[in-house]
Amino acid sequence: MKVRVLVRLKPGIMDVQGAAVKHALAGLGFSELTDLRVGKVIDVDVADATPQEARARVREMCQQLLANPILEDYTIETVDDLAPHGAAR
Amino acid sequence: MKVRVLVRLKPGIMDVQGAAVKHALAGLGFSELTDLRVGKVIDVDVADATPQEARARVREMCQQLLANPILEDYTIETVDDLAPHGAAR
Amino acid sequence: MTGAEPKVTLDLALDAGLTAEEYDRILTRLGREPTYPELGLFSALWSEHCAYKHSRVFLARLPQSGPHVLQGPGENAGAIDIGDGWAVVFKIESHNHPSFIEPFQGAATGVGGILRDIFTMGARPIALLDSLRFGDPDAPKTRHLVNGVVSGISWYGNCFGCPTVGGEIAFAPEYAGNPLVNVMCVGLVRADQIFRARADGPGNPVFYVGNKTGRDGIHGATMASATFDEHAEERRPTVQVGDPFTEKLLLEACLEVMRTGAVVGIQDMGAAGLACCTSEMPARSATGMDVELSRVPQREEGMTPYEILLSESQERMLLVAARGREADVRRVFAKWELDAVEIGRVTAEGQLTARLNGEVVAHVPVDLLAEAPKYQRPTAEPPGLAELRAFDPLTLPEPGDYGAALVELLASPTIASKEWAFRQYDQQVGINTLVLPGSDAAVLRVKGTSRALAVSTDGNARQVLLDPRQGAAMAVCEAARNVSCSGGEPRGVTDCLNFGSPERPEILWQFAEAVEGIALACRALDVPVVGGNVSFYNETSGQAILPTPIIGVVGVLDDASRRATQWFQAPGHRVALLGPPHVSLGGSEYLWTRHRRLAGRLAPLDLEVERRVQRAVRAAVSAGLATATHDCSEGGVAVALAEGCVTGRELIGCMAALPADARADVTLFGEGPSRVLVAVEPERVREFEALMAESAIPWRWIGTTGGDRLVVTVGTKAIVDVDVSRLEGAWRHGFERHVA
Amino acid sequence: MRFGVVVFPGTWSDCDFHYVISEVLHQPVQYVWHRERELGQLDCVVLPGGFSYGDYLRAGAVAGRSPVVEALGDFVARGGLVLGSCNGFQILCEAGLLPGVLTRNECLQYRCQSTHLVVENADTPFTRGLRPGQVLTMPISHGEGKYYADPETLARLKRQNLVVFRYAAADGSVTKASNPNGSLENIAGIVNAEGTVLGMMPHPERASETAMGGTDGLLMFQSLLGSLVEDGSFLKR
Ligand SMILES: Nc1ncnc2c1ncn2[C@@H]1O[C@H](COP(=O)(O)OP(=O)(O)O)[C@@H](O)[C@H]1O
Ligand SMILES: [Mg+2]
Repeated sequence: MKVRVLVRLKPGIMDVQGAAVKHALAGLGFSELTDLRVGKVIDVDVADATPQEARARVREMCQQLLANPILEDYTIETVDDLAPHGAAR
Repeated sequence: MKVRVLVRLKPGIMDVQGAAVKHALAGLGFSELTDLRVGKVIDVDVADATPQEARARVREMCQQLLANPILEDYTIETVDDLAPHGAAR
Repeated sequence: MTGAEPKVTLDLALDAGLTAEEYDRILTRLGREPTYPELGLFSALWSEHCAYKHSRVFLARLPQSGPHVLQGPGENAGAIDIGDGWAVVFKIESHNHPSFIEPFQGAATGVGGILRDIFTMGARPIALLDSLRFGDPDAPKTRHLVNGVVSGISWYGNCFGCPTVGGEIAFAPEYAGNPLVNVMCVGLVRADQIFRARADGPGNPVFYVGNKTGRDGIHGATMASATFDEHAEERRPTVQVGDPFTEKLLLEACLEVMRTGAVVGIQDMGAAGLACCTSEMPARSATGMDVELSRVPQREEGMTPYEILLSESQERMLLVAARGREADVRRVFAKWELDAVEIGRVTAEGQLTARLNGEVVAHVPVDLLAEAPKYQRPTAEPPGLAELRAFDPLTLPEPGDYGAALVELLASPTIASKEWAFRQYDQQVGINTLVLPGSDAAVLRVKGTSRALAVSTDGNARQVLLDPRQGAAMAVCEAARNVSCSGGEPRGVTDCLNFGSPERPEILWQFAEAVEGIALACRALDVPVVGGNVSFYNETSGQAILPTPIIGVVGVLDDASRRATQWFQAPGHRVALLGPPHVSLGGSEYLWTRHRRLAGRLAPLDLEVERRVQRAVRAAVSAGLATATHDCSEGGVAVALAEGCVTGRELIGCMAALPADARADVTLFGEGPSRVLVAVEPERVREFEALMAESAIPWRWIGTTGGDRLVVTVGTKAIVDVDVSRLEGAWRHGFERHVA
Repeated sequence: MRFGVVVFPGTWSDCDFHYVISEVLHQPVQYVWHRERELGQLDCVVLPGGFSYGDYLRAGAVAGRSPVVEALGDFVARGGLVLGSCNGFQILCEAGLLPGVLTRNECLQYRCQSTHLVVENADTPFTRGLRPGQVLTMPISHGEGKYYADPETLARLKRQNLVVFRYAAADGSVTKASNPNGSLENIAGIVNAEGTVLGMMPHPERASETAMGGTDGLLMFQSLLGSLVEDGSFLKR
């Protein structure tokens, strides 16, 4: 079961890296960006699990290790969450 | 227009981060993972653009800066790609 | 054999980088056509990068032995005895091609490779130095490369935990298509516990240890043996990715397993990976090896024998253990959570036998693999060189304002402070660094002894272009002089020779002359070359880099507390200029910065004077007479004085007077060998004068430190009179301004 | 005083701490492997600098969940002292033994340089020999040293006087220019409410010998030794 975890900085936290990338893009002429933030995507493959089981396990992983609750929020996605033509792997 | 870019290492490239995280999770008892890879998610907000326009612009940004073509592949997603109940923002 | 593999033909061999004659030689020796994996073995091991085909005949000229040499060239690194039972192991390596393709990972894996060369000898790495060359500092591409390379070095070295204590960064348009990333590493080991890359004792087990094998870097060695063209981008899939964390574990595991006594020999899997180790190790021991490739830990599925043999995945070693001690090896690597898999045995037959699931896929004599043909190709002086040398810089106008000219020179990115780079490097881990980056040489203590090591890397390619023999000799002298300035006695040299294609006679001439120059200087200074690296084919679309030999010198201070740094310590100290008066604007930084000219003649080099000057400086430092010592290099005596004023913690001015025996720009900015500034406390002036008289070298007092201006009088005119804070500003921001 | 220096895969200041404690301070010291849970025989545990587990996910994240760090809870509850420097500080925060988190330097680059620290809390076993306002010189070496805590936590740190060091100028003034990594309010080191767990980004072990350019780090070790009272327990705040 393939599961995708998105770990992103919480809204209030300043994203220095994102700001730097946004600045660099503006320098290349991409000045239409109103916002840019950088986070992590963690693609995991969980053996022998239903989507529900996999989600639950991955949530535990996030709580225990993958995200730091002081700084980060996480979102868990499975294929279900993507539209049929989706860009998922 | 909100666009999400997923930047991931190309398949053959060693994922140092992913291997370390997988190992650490196994140490915490999550031994059911058959694979784990770490990439970047870049959330951008493009002013005044249709999904098509935004996609095209963001593709250019990926080619010029956001992804390192030697090491990384990228996927661009807009809200369209996510199912209605989706985990999108 | 694996069905998918192509049949080997002459065309395929040519594609693999072998010549028709070489292929013939293989056919004759084998008595049959090689298999596809076998062709891969020859292609990699007979590549220029692995085999030094075009350079070996010349390198034989270098002095390689001496009373302190414990290991000369031919092993993973050289080793020198430093007393008290300790030895230093050191070597310099290039990672030019990979760094151009992917600056961050290229530079990072360059650091990883040289670290392994050091710890595979049993030494703990204690210092790194990086010598870098880039194109025009104002080009956006250059900024991208500098940032990528510096952060790659920073990431790998810092994460691994070895301090980066020195190096250099210079710019010239010739490096635009081919930047240079040379990294030197120095390690410490007990003199009687050096390990070597041998496969002695038929029957001994062969272990694969470290990271898993993937498809990365296949053909790295062949790539480093070809010039770049417009298709360079297409070669990208060969890029390797570094893992400094695993390297750190590999270091600890290797040093620990060595202490158990279970290790017979060990070699790092660098260029040409497993193929290289399984042939070179037995070749050194007149044995053979029989390995089962399916046992090699693999990161990807379906790898072919060819790929497994030639992969250049990082952080791996091949280890030959003593039979019966397998458990020790497994236990130590398990502790560090690394793979250690027995993949075969040492044999007596002198063959490398590689199998896949028992079936033989390669069976080749190791001596044939390890002994590539040697070539002595024709050399010819480059046309136009005589003309270039004949240029007279005095035909150019003098600067109107000498103070402004000095400020401009200090701000040139080649001379200006490199702090922007080295503050990204951990300089202190290991708590040995007594002199941090920023002085002529870095100094590291040897714990448990009174001794210290001094290290420096240098090379001035402009001088080498104009006169390869003398320019290369001057590079040896400068690196050694930097070490001497800190108080260290030069003990050993490692050299990284970066040149264009040796198949071009004028390039090979540069190379041959440069090697000769290094040999002459090393003989005169009595320092052997114990290891090094040749990087040819540094060209893009027919444009070769400047001929760039980089010289690394390691020296020893018997008393670590008797050392010197380049900045003035206090006002009121007398400043002496040691060395001959000869200088020239030919090939100087001044001529380039101000007039964009690279031409002219070099000032003469007298190796005997050089030797005596260095001895005199060391004597002054070890007698505690020198409060500062600074080598005069790029920018001449004026820049050296300014650096004395601005590079320390406090700014200190100086009043200096120089004789008016040439045009003032020559006097101030002219470059010449064997010249050193020394500052002396007023109370010790007599003693110093006596020492100089004994040393039989040309020297003179030229000034006194103090005040907040640098004033230089030539003849009777004070032609430089600048506030030191203005000099400092130019020097401090001149580099960063271009790259940040 | 019996010291233990923890070794994680990827730690590199372990040898430096060991050297300073044994060769400069002449105190008994042993390495503690990261799988160890038995710390009873020690008075002070040092979590040194380095890149534990490569710091590949977040600095200190994996080490913060290792057996030895789990055992630190009990060790601290029994009155043991913990000093985390550099990666050690990151690990303490990740483990929740100290509040807040250390994030990527604001300049987005690694920084190895000398810094000045102004002492704010001289009422811990680690700083008892110092006085508030005193300026120390100590190097930093890290890529992720920007301290962050939410506003409530920050308010609590200040209310309880738990900020031990701030980055400062040579005269002790806390300025933006003297902040090498963008840390919240220039915070360089904090302590737990009991004063027994200190986390700091700078490297005291690199400033413990004249030959290494300064001995301000040694003052901290000397404070520690001075805090040990005869019955083997520590002076409480
Ligand atoms: N890339 C670098 N990495 C580390 N240190 C560097 C680097 N470049 C220059 N340095 C340091 O900066 C100082 C000045 O370098 P350089 O201008 O080459 O001096 P010199 O001419 O005396 O050799 C030296 O201490 C050198 O080690
Ligand atoms: Mg130099």
